[in-house]
Amino acid sequence: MPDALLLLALVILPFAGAVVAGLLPSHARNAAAGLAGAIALVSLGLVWAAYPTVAAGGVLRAEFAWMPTLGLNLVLRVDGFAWLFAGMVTGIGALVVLYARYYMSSDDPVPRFFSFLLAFMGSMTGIVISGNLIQLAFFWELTSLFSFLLIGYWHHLAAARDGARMALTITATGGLALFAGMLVLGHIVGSYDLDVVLAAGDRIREHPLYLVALILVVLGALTKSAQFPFHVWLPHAMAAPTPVSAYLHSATLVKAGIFLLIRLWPVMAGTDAWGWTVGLAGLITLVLGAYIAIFQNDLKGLLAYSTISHLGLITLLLGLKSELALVAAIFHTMNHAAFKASLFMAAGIIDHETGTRDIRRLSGLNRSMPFTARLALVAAAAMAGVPLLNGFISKEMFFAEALSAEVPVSPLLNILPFAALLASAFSVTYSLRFIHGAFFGPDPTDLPRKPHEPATWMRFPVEILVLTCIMVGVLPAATVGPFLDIAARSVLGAATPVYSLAVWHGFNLPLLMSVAALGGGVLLYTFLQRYLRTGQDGPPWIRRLEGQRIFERTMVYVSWRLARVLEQRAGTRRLQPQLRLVLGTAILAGGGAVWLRGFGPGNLPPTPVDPILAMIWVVGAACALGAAWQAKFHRLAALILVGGAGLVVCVTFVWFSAPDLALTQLTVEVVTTVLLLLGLRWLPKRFQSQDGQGRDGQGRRRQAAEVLTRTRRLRDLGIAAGAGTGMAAMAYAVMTRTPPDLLARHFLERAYTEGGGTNAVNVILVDFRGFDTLGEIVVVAAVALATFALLRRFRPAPDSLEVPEHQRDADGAVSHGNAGQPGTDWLLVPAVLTRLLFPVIVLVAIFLLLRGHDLPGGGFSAGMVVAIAIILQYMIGGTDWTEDRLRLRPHLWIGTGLLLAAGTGLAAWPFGLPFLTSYFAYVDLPLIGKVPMASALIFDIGVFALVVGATLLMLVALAHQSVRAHRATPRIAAAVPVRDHAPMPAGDD
Amino acid sequence: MQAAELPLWAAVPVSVLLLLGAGLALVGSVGLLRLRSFYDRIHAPTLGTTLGIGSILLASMLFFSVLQTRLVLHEVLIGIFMVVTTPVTFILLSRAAFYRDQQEGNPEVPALPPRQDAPEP
Amino acid sequence: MTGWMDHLIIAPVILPMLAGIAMILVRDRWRGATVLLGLASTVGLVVLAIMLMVLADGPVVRVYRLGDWPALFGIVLVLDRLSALMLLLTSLLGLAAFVFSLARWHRAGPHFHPLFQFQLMGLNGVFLTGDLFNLFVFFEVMLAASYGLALHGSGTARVRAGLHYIVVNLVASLLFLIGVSVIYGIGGTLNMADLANRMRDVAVEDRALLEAGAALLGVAFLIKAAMWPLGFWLPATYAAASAPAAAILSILSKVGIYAVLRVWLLLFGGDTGASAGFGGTWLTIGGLLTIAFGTLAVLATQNLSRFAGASLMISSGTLLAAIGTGQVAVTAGALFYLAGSVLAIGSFFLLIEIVERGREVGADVLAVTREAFGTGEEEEPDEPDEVGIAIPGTVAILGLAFMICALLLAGLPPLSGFLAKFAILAPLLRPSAAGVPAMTWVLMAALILSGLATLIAAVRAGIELFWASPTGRIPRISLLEIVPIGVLLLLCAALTAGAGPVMGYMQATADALYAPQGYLAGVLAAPPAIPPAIPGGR
Amino acid sequence: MARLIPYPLFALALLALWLLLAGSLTPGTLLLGGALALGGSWALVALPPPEARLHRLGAVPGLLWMVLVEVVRSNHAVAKIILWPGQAGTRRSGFVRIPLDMRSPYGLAALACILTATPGTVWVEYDRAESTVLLHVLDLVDEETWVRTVKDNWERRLMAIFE
Amino acid sequence: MELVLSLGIGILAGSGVWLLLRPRTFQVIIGLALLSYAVNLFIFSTGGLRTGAAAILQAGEAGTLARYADPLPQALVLTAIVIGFATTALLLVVLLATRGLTRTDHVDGREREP
Amino acid sequence: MSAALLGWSVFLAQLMLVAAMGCAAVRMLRGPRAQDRVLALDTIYVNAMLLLLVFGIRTGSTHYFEAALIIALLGFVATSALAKFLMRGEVIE
Ligand code: NA
Ligand code: NA
Repeated sequence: MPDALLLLALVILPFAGAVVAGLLPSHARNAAAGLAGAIALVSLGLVWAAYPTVAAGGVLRAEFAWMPTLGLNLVLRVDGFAWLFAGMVTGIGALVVLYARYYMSSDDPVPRFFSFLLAFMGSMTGIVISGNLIQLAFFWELTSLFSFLLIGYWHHLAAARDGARMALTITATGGLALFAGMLVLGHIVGSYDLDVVLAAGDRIREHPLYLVALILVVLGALTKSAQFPFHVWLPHAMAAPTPVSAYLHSATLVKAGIFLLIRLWPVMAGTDAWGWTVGLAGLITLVLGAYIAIFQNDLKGLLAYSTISHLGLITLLLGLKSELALVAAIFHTMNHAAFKASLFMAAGIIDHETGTRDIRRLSGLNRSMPFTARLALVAAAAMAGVPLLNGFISKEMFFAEALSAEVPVSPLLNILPFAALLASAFSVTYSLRFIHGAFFGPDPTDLPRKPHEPATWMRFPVEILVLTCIMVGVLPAATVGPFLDIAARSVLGAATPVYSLAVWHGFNLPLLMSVAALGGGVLLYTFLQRYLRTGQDGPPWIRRLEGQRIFERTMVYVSWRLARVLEQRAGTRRLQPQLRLVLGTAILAGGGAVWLRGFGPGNLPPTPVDPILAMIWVVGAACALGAAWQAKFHRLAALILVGGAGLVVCVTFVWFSAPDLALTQLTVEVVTTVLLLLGLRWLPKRFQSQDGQGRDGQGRRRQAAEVLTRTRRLRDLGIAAGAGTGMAAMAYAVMTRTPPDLLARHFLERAYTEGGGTNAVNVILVDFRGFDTLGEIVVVAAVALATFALLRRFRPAPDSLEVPEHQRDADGAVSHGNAGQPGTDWLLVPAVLTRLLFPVIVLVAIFLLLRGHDLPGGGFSAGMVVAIAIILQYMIGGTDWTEDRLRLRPHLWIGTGLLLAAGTGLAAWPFGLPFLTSYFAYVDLPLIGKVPMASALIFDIGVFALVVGATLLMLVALAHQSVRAHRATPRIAAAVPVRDHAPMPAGDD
Repeated sequence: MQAAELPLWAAVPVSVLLLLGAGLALVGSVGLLRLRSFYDRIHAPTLGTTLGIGSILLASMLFFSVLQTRLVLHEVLIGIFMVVTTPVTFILLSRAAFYRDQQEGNPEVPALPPRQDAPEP
Repeated sequence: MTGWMDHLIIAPVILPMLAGIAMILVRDRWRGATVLLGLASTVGLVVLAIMLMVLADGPVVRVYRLGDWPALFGIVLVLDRLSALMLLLTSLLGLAAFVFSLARWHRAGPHFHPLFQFQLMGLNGVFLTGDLFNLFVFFEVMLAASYGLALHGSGTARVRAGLHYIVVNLVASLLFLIGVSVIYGIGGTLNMADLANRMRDVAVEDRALLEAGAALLGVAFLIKAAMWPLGFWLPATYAAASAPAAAILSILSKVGIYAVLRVWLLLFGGDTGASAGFGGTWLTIGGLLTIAFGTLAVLATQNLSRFAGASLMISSGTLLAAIGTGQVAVTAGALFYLAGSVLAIGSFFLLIEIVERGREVGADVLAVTREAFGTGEEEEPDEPDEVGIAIPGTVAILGLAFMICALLLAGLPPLSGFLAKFAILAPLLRPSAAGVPAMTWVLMAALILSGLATLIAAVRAGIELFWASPTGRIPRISLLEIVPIGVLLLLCAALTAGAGPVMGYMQATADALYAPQGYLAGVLAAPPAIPPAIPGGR
Repeated sequence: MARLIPYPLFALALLALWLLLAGSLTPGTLLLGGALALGGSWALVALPPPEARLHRLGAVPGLLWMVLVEVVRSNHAVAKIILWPGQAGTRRSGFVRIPLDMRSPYGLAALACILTATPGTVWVEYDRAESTVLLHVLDLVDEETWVRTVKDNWERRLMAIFE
Repeated sequence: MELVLSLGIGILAGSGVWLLLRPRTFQVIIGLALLSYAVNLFIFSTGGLRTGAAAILQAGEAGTLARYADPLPQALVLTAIVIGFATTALLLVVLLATRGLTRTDHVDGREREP
Repeated sequence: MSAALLGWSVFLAQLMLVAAMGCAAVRMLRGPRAQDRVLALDTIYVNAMLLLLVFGIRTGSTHYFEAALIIALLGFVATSALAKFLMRGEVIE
């Protein structure tokens, strides 16, 4: 089998299996378990197939391009160390699958469980055989993700949800730190390839960014390996089904951190910083975990803290400046996996058979499940470091290192042996508590189930693991020796120290320490009996330091309350501040750009002031300021004043040679006025409240509010002044510069000769830049459709539903307001005149449309004029009257208009010309003479039709609201005074 | 073509008409400002909308007809349109003011007659 | 012009426009026809976009001269890699949102379909045009339709948010206009390529004004991109909008990014004289602030739609910050990020509408409150036998989709979000003699912390949605709704798997953006369709 | 004929309008103008204005001349009032209700146009039931004089044309 | 002349911005109208101010800048006017809808607590 | 001669018309009632139209005629709508 295929299969198989398992029906327990087991075994076989290469000191390597430009490739790489871990992942994986088959209830959706488990196995394998740092971080986060899913598997339990969330939060945070660390390492080394990185140890350690990389990488490792102070997640992860705990929380996931520290040990370790961070974390974790473990009442909780402690031990070993310590760490990692997995499984069996894991309730299970009891006893003894079991040997090595190794700072050196001894004693104590508490003592009394031995196959994995413990404990060199050797060699290479895997090293200090620890542990357990029987939760002295509570409180505070406060400070949901910010930013951006380079008027001398236009602008300015002044309380006045300002703008357009603009602006003015008036009817009435300053106790508050209002107004005035000044300055600067001439020249030259029209503006609109116009009419159409849609759902406020008081007589009766209806004599003359005007206005519109290409006019203004003619009929004749007589189909107008415009554009295609290529010619008609035939005219007719339709659609839809309201309220309504004016509250600004 | 090319015989009446029209419009607007009540004021702008416009339209017609040496008459349209459209505004506006004042019991307008709904004709 | 292939460039604008027109003419008389038209158009757009992408992936920039006028004077459409990329993303999102809407949303009010088509037309026009004022026009087309879509279905929340949306964007449009006219006044042209060519020759005394105009233009773009403090309208508007509208609107914020990329890099990219790099630092700073605010908003919100909106802000901030660095490779990474982000957030908007359908109102408020005061100890003291509840398939599928979206948004493996962040950060950290500038560290921290915050918030929400309250009504979903989401997410997976070639495309895109000689030459030398002297025509 | 050109006089007016707008008398203009005038008069069918029977069109020029004279006279009078308000200290403005015999809507409209065009009078309200029109007069020397003026100067002549 | 027009633009813009920052929807829409005037004039002014030079050519003529004003800004303003008109209409309808659904004409759809 | 004469009379006419606009604008600002403002707006429209006509004479161009024509023909629609709103509270019923 080629290496590449083997490696690829190793990663892909579990994921493929996960997908298949996920698709199985939820009751297919056996199929899922069989699939998972098969995949685990095949994977194990694949790992084994790599043994010959690895044993010979070789490395299997395969590289697949992924993002080659960024140096991220899928590199799969198995050396001795990776091989060892891969074997552990797949081997224990196979055992856990077997165990889980019997552990999981058939009521659970087991296929999903195995799917997650397989995916986790794949991710873990991915970490282990990654040959690229980023890829390693990639799989790293995947393990966090799938462990989250596995912990939360029983998500109907709050503990599972909380545990899963905490685990994910902490480990994913670490993972992100690791990702950052890998990026920094990549920056230092210049490559993410593991082989390159491993060859660049000196460069890494001497780089100024070493410390940054170290902290980030170590953060990743420590969180994953549940090292102080990140250990809090592991005990709560025990809410997971026990096979998960056995697999993830003893053998694999938590070992990922260890794996990483070992992997990078050759290039990152050996510095004081490394020793401080890794060593200190390991030391604290070792002692603290062991101490807390003693006082756990939950079997799995006890094992969890014990795991934390043992991981601390390994971490501590890795923090020492000693190759031998590294070997010990690898060795203990394997040993711990064996005994801890079996212990978890045993705990799971107890839980499964008795229905509880509470040591206080359990007792004397030795009698009902003797075989399990023996297995657990051996495993616990291994954990306690009893001789002739695997734990003993690695612990001996640990003691030796604790006594001899070089540590960065001397005080640490002094306490190290004592700490090691203390932790070992604790370890004996909690092992004893596990065994004694569960299996010995009187018969249990209040167990949920009657205990008995589990199914044989459920016990089988435990038996295998315990057998391993014994075999390694008795014959270390013969059993595990070669594997440990290739692993250590692949990490340390030439620096691999001489070590001896023997049960007996003679009487030495480590042995003495072992004996002391065993004795001390037993003594401590006896001494603690009374206290433990009280059944209090948590360890004495530090009970208040409950990790989860601190974690949750912090999370809630930082990730929610603080975030909320800050978000509210930094953001807003109100419009006024938003606009202030937008305008302020614009002023700053524009002003800042000018400020940096210096502002200057242009090169042209200003033209003399025409007093007439200046005076016109006095009027315009007065109107604008007046509108700003009046818009709050006198809306109609503001509307009228805006009309005045608009007129001044029109005159300005005429003044400066833009008749088309003036025409358009005028028609738009008229329609906008009508439009806003139509809207005004639905706005609440508002009158200036006349009452003066605070009369009563509210005086001060009102005063404060007024000061605030005044401040706000002042600020807004500042923004307005800034915007006005900025615009004025920019306008002046632009106007006094030589105007651009390139495009102007072009358009003027070709308007007639190539565009076929003498009105250059119109030729630009319908030909040179007809695409703009096409877009513009789509805008108008879209807006018309949107307003129509919105008005279909329009619900007026209750207080504006009533008939306006203007329409009531003195006695409250509602009078008519449409020509031709009774009581509307005052409309007689206007009605006659406006009806006669209708064809006249339409004629003028057609005139404007047809001449637009050559003279001021065009489709847009013509369309507006027609729309105004129709609106006029609505105004004077009323909706019903008009719609009885004029069959308007705004949608048809809109559609046809757009179609004409687009069709004119498309008509160029058959001639092999681009969209909107125009065509014009003069046709000589008999009697009439030369007539210009320009495709642009058809385009303009399209614009015309669209404008008619869209304007009518909007205005008529708006006008119909009144009709609807009238129909909703009877014509002769009761005389309700409509005087519910809303006076302004103080501070409304 | 430029205004400078206009012969004096045309320039004189054009000037007179322009000044007359603009003057009337000004007087009308001054009236709008100076007269005391709305009903008085509403009469003032009529100066501009009648004789004022008429003079200026005439001036324009004369000016362009001479300038372009052809009859330019389209100004007549503005005159016609003004005559036809102004009553609509004024009728609506004066009636609105009248109505509002009546509702509010303004002594300036005749009091609201005790009104029966007029039977349909 | 030789054949129909030449018109391909303008087809993404014409096709939805014609579809929209036909829909207006058909009106609601025959809904089936409208749906068929819409389907034909949206599918057609995907096909077109793919074809255009193939066309664009070469050294030649393709130019379409509207009205056959020379590029200097008339309007041109320009197809380069960036346009093709944006067109493809738009069409994919468009198709997904359209299919999704067919399940129920398109009946929530009149004129959904034509507005939707005009929306696509506007977006495509924005991405294709090579003319600054025409860009404004298509911005307006896009916005006008988006106003309609954002308000589709009416209702208090939508209307209230819509008002803010419209007002802010009207102001943005005015700023756009001011910016364009100043640039025209100084630069003397509206063609972006021509403008870029003239940048070097702008007189010293005119630069202040030109830059002020560009700054205002930038503010207008950044309002679209929802940069802090210009983008507070975004979460509210998108949260209130109907799901398909929100999904298609989510690409609107990318339009701001696109405009910045296109205009800023053309006018102030590498070799454009004294103003080169103008405002880049501010872009990065603004981007970082946006990330920071988005991060806070992600954490603070209790509402999934707002969560999505906040994620959108984070993604905008990320893109702006990355683009602001002014480095080619970082921009390439940003483009990769952009692609993934469009697909992810689009599908997320679709997804959350389904998810929230099955929930009682106020459930999300409970979640955090419980977390805040209970810390999970005293609740549910009874822990019965540990037997799981088989979640019905629907919930599982939704949960899976939610998880994928969360991973995408948080930038975690295994999907494209992770690779995207890597693609932005890796070039920033490329070894260099100058060392690593402080801004890089800040950006790195921002990217990673925002991802973390997103993860925390998403996990919080996801647990509450899918794990804690399985008693809620199981939402009824139709295939029309779940398939588009699935397809979008699959595309994200494809981005991960095909990261190499995709990144190659992005790299080429970024290279062309920073060295636009090909673009400039292509636009300004575009040949006429016919020799000028053909009888009847010009 | 009536079916082909429903409002011949109006159509003619529209044609004149078109010619004035176009400012030319070419055949093309005439043809297009004619077509449009026809269309315009057809459009009027949709909004049927009240029936109109015109008699004595010959009286129109005289009426116009009278209006012109009256307009000039009132312009002068009102300008005087505005510019020298002190002179007419006794001036009194007010409302006058004038009974009308004329019922033709066109006649009323023409009367409204004339009264509006004459500075110093404003048409406020017409009451069909009573057949009165309410005017506001700037210089209301004597109500009876005003009633007589309106009835004799305008109503009589207009009735001759429209009724 | 430039000074007059730029002052006019400034005052229109300032009044518009002031209104834009007010709390009532009607104020905002009026403000936008004023601001649009300012912006339209601004665009218009970029082509230079010319009196009596409307870009209406003689038939058959190739126009020059000596005789005619720059037509391009005018065309741009026309587009801007039309788009402005459409969006004003939409804004009006939306503010009416807000008013109808929230019963207030405050821009936030709710009155601020004093 | 005629140029100077015309120039001056055009200038004076424009001056008077602008002054007239100013008067109307003051009325528009002062009110006091809405009808006063509407009336003032109508007056401003008329004055502006006259100004455009005089401007046409000043420049010797008829291109601005249509703008004046539109004011004459359609200006009243805006003021009528305002008046109707004043009277009825609604523009279209
Ligand atoms: Na939503
Ligand atoms: Na009168």
